[in-house]
Amino acid sequence: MPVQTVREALRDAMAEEMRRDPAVFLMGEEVGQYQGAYKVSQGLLDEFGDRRVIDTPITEHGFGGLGVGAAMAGLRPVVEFMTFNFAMQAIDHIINSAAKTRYMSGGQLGCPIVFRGPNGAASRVGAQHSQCYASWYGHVPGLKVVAPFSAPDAKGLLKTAIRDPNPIIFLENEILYGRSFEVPEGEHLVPIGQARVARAGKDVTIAGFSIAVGYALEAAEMLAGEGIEAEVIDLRSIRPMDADAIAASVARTHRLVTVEEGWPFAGIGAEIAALVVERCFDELDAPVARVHGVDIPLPYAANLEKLALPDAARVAAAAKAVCYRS
Amino acid sequence: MPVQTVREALRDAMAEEMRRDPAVFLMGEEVGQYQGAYKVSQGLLDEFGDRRVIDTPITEHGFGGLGVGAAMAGLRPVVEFMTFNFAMQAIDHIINSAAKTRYMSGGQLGCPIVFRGPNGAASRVGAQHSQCYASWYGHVPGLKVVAPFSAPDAKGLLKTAIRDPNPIIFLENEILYGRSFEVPEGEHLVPIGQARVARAGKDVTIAGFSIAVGYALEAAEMLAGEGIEAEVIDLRSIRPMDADAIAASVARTHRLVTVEEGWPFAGIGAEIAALVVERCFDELDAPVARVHGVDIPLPYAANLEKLALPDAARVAAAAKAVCYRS
Amino acid sequence: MATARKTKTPGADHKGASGVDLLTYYREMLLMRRFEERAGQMYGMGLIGGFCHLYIGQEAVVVGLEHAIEPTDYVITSYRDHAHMLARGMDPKGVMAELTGRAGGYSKGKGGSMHMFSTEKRFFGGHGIVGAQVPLGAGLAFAAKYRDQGAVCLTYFGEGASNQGQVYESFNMASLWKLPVVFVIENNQYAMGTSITRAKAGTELHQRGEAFGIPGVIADGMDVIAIRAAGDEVVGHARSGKGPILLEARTYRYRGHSMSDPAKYRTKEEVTKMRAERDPIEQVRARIVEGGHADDAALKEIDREVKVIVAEAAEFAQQSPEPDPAKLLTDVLADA
Amino acid sequence: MATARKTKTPGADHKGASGVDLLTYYREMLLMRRFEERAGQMYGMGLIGGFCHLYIGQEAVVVGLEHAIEPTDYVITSYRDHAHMLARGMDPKGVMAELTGRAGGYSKGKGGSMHMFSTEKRFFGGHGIVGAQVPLGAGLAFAAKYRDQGAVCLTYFGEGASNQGQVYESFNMASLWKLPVVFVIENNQYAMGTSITRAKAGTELHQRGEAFGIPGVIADGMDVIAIRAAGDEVVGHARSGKGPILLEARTYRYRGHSMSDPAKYRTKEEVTKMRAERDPIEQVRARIVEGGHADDAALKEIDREVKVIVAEAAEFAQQSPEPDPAKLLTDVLADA
Ligand SMILES: Cc1ncc(C[n+]2csc(CCOP(=O)(O)OP(=O)(O)O)c2C)c(N)n1
Ligand SMILES: Cc1ncc(C[n+]2csc(CCOP(=O)(O)OP(=O)(O)O)c2C)c(N)n1
Ligand SMILES: [Mg+2]
Ligand SMILES: [Mg+2]
Repeated sequence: MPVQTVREALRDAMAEEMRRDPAVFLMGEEVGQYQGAYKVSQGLLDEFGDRRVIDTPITEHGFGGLGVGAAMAGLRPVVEFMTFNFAMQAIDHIINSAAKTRYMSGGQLGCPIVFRGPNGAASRVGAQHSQCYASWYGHVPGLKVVAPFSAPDAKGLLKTAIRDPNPIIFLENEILYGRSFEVPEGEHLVPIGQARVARAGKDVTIAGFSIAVGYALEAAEMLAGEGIEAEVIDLRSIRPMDADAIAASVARTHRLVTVEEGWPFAGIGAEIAALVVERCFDELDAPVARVHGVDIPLPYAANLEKLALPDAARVAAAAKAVCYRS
Repeated sequence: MPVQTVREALRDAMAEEMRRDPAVFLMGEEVGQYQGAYKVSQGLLDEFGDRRVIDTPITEHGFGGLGVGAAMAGLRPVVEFMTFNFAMQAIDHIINSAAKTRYMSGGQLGCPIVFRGPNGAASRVGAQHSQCYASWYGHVPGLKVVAPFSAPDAKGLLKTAIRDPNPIIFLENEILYGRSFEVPEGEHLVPIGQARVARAGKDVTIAGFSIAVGYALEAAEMLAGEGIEAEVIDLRSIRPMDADAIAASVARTHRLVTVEEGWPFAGIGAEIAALVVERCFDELDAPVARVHGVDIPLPYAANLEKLALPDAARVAAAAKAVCYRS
Repeated sequence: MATARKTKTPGADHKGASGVDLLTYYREMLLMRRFEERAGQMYGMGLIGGFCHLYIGQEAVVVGLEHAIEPTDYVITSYRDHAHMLARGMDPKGVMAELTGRAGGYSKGKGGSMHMFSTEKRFFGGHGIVGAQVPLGAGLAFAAKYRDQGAVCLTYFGEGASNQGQVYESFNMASLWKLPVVFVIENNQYAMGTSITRAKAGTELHQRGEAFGIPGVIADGMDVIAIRAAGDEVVGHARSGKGPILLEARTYRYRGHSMSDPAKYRTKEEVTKMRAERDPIEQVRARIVEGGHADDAALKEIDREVKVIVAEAAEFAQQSPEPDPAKLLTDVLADA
Repeated sequence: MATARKTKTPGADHKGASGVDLLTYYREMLLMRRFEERAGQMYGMGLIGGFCHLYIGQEAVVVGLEHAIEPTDYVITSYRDHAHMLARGMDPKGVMAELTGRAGGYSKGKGGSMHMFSTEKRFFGGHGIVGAQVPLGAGLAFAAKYRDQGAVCLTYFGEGASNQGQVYESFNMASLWKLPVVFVIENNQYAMGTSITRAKAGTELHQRGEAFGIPGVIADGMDVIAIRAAGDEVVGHARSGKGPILLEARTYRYRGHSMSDPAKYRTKEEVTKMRAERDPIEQVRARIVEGGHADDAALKEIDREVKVIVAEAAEFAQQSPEPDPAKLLTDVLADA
C-alpha cells in the first residue's frame, strides 16, 4: 500500500469528495491562496477554483453561521477552523443552529456540514491554542464527533463525514499531520461510530483517540516487554461512542485504561469509565484508570508542557497499576 | 428563620456585596430598568444607580469580554446572562480570557468576575433555550462552577463568589427562582467546594445539583415509604467537586445514583461515576446509575419535554435498581 | 398565503396601488392580526407554553416584502416568526399546532413557536438566538449564488439584534462576495424592555452597513405600500448581482416582547397613539374605502373569511394530538 | 523604556520634533528592531518555541503612541506584543526570558510570547485570540472611567482583527458609555497571508466606527512623528471625556506573520521597496543627521548601547532556568 501523511490523506479525501459532488465546497481562513495554515488544503484552490475553495475573513462566528446556512440550503460545506480553539467564537452556531435544528424542525431541516481542523495541543503554542474539545462536542446530541489517529482513518472518515447528512465535528491533530501511514488505494470509506482494535491483547484494554492512540501503542510495546499484553482500542469516533467494542474488550481483559490529551473533569475518560461501570461492572477486576492532560491551562515552557501532557510512560504505568503490577 | 425565594436571596446577595464593596457592579441585558428579565435584580438600579447597574445591548460576546477586562483592572463585575444559552456567544472570553489568564500570566493577573444567570431547562422554551452547561464549564481549569439548589445556598454562595478572586460560573435555575426556603438572617456565607448532605440515609447515595436536588429529595421520600433510606447529597459546587463528601457517603451506602438535567455523555454523572470508581471501587456493591436528561435537544411539546427530563420517579427507580429491588 | 396565493401586480404603480393589491394586503395583514390575537388568547388559556412573541403592529413589513419576492426566494427570521410563515404561504393550521406543541405542527411539536421551518416554502426559521439568523441568511444567499439560482434571501432581524457582532461579520462577507441578500432590520423601537436609543450608539440603523459598502434604505414599516415599494428596490438590487443591501423598516410592536412581558417601559399613550394614527391595517382599510375599492359588506366578508381560517387553525391546534411519545428519540440525526 | 525612561516633550512641535525627541524615538525603535531580530535568531536556534510574531517594520506605531500617553494609562494588544511591552518600559530581559519559556520570564515561562502582562506597567497582554483584546480593552477603559482615574486605554489590533464582530460590539458599547478608549488599528496590510483587500469590504478602516458615532483618524504608521501627533489628538479626545476614537495606523510588517511563515503571498520587491523608502528607523535617523542633532559617533554609541541591552536580554533568557516542575500546578486559581 502507498504511504501517505495524515495531511495528504485529508487533502485527498476533500479532493475526491469535491470531484464527486459539486455541492461540496471548502471554506476557512487561509485555505485557498495560502494552501491552508497547515497546508492541509494544498492544491485545492488550483483544482477547484475560488468558487469552491473560499478564503474567509477572520470571523469564525460569521463564517461558521454562513456555512450552516449554506448547508441548510442543501450545500455540503467543509468549514476549516485554523484550530478548534477559534471555533469557540462559532460554537453557538455549531450547537444551536447546526446540532439542534433537525430535531427542532421535526426532522424536516438538515444540516450536512463538516467542521474540521486541528484540536488539542500542538507544540509550545500556549494555553489559548491548545484546548481539546472532544468532551464538549461529544456532550451534544445532534452532532457526530470524529477524531482519527491514522492516515487511512483520516481519509476514510473524512470522506464518510462529507457524505453524512448530519453536522460533523472532525477533530484533527497538528502533530499527526506529518505522520505517515499506509493508505489503501482507490475509494476508501470508514464508517463513523466504529472503534478499531489497533493492537490485540488479553491483559488490559487501553482506549484512546487521536494522538493518544500513538501513546497507547507505544505503551503496549513497553508493556509487552514486561509480559503484559495490552489491547489498544482506537476509538476513532467520540460520538457515537462504540461502547460495544469497549465492553467486548473489557470483557476479555477485565481492566481498562483511558487516554486523552484533554482535561479529566467530565472528559472522554470519565464517560468511558461510567459506560464500562454500567455495562461491565462485574467484569472489572480493577478500577478504571484515566490518563489525561493535567488539569491546568497548558503551559508554554518546554519542561512544563511535557509534564502536562500524557505520554507512553504514563500510559504504561497506569496499565501496570490496574494490572496490580509495579 | 425568615423565608425567602431563591430570587430574593440572589438579589440580597448582590445588594449586600455591592454595599460592602464599591468595586462590585452588575451588568447585563435588562438588569436595570426592567429589573431583570426574571426580576432577579429587582430594586438594584434604584439603590445603586446606573453607574453600577448597567443595561447592555444584546451583545454577549462584547459585554462578556468587557466585563473580563474590567475585572482584569481590578473591578468586581457580576455579569448576568439572561440565560446561559446566550453565554455561548461569550464563551471564548469566559474560557480563553477569564479562566486561562492567571495561569498564562504566572499568577500575576487575576480576573475576579462572576458570570451568573439561569442554566438548563425552564418550561417549554425549546432546545435553544434549555441547555445545561454544568459539564462544559466544569471541564475547564481556572474556573469555579457553582450550582445551588436552595435559597440559603444561593445567597451564601453568590456572596462568596463575588468575593472570590477567580472567575466563577454561577448556574441558577429559572424554575427554582420562585421556590421558598428559610434563609439565615445577617451575614451568610457558604464556602465554594463543599457539598451538603441534604438528607441522611444509609442504603443508597443520590448526588445531584441545582433543581435535581429537589427530585432527589422527593425520590428519597418515596423510597422511605418502601423502606429504603437514601442519602441525598447536594453538590452545590461542580468545580471544585467535593469528591471527599461523595466518597464518604458511598463508603456508608455502597450504592450511588447521580442526577442531573443535562445530557449524559461526559456529563457530571460521568465524572462522578469515574471518581467513585477511582476512589471507592471496592466499596461499590452495584454499578453507579446515572439519571439525566435524555440525549436529545429538548423538545417543546409538553408531553415530550416531561419525558426528556429527569423526575423523582425516575430517580427512585434508579435507586431501587442499584439496591437490587424492584 | 395558504388559502389565496397573493396576486402579484408588478405593473401597478405601488404608490397608488390598485384596488386588488390593497384588498390582498388587507386580507393578509388581517389574517396575521387575528392569528396573533388568537395565539395570545390561547397562551392565556395555557394551550401555548414557553415564549410567544406576537407580531401585532408590524404586519405591513412582512406583507409588503413578501410581495416583492418570489416563492423560490429564501426567507429567514427570528423567534417573532408567525407572520413570516403565514406570508410565505405556510398553513395557519400547522403554525398554530406548533404553537400548541402538537403532532400536526410544522415541527411535529418538537420546535415550538420559535422554531418552525418549511423547506418547501423556502422558510428557514424561526431562530431563538438573537442575531443568529443573520449569518444563516447570508449562507442561504451564498447557496443561491453558488447554484446560480437567481434567488435572493430576505434576512429579517430586530433593531436589538442589529448590535450583534455577527451581523457585521455577515455584512463584511456578504459585501465581499456580493451575496444576494437583503438585510431587513425590523426596527420596532424596542428590544425587550430596551428602547433603541438606550442600546444603540451612533447614526441611523440603515447606515450601519455603509462601512462595509452596503447601501441602506429606510422605509415606513407601518405603511405596506411604502414597504412594497422599498422591497422592489432592495430585492431588485440584490437580485441584479450588485450584492447585499440593507432595509430598515421603522415599525412598532403593540404588545409586550413576549406574552410574559407587561411592557411597563413605555406609556400606554405611546401605544394608543401609534394604534390610532398609524395602524397598518387601518391605513389600508381607509385607502380601500376612500378609493371605493370595496364596500363595507365586502370588507366584512374578508373579516369573516379570516376569522374562519383562524378559528380552524385554533381548532386544529387543539385537536391535533400531542406527539407520539415513541417519537421522543427520532429526528436527532438523519440516517447516513 | 527599561533603561532610559523616555522624555516627554509636550511643548515641542511634533511636526518638527526636537533633537532630543528624535534621539529618543530612534533609540527606542532601534531597541525593538534589534530585540526582534535577536528573537528571530533564537527561534531559529530552537531556543524559542511555538509561535513568534515579530514587530519589525511597525516600530513607529507603538513608540509614537507611547509618547502620547502616561504610565498610568492602560495598554492591551494581540500576540504581536514584544515591542508594546518594551515601549511600556517592561524589562527586555523578562520579555525575552518569557519567549524562551524560562522562570525569569514575565509569566514565569507559563505564558509564552503571546501571553505576557505587567499590572505595574499597566500592560494587559498579549492575547492569542484575534480580536479578543478589543472588548477587554473597552473593559479596561470602563474600569478607568468607573474609578474616575483620568486614564485612557490604548487598544491595539490588526486590520485582520478589524473584521471581528466583537470589535463592533465594543465600538457600540464604548460609544454608548463614552469610554476613554483609543482603538488603534495597526494596519500592516496583511493578516497572515491575506492582504487587506481580500478580506475587507467597503470603505477605509478608520471609518469603521462612524456608524457607531466614533470618529476616525488615519496616520502614517511608518513615521513616528506623524504617529506621535495623531496620538496626541486621539488620546486627548479620549481623555477629555468625549468617548472613544479610532486611529488607523498604516504600517507594514517586514517579516512573515510568524516565524514559520515564508510569506510567499507577496513579492520580495514589495518588501524591499518599503524598507528602502519608508523604514521608520531610517526616517528618524535621516532627520537626526539632517538636523545635526547627533553625529555618527553618537548614533553609533546608541547602537552599541542597544546591542548591549539586547545581548544581556538574550543572555538572561538563556541562563534563566526552566520553571520549577513543582510549579506545574500553581497559578491556576488564586486563594479565595
Ligand atoms: C444571544 C441572545 N441574547 C439574548 C436573548 C434574549 N432575547 C430574546 S429576544 C430579545 C430582544 C430582541 O430584540 P430585537 O432584536 O429588537 O427584536 P424584537 O424582539 O423587537 O423583534 C432578547 C434580549 C436571546 N434570545 N439571544
Ligand atoms: C479567532 C482567531 N482566529 C484565527 C486565529 C489565527 N490567526 C492568528 S493571527 C491571524 C492574523 C491576524 O491578522 P491581523 O489582525 O491583521 O494582525 P497582524 O498579525 O497583522 O498583526 C490569524 C488568522 C486566531 N489566533 N484567532
Ligand atoms: Mg425590536
Ligand atoms: Mg495585519
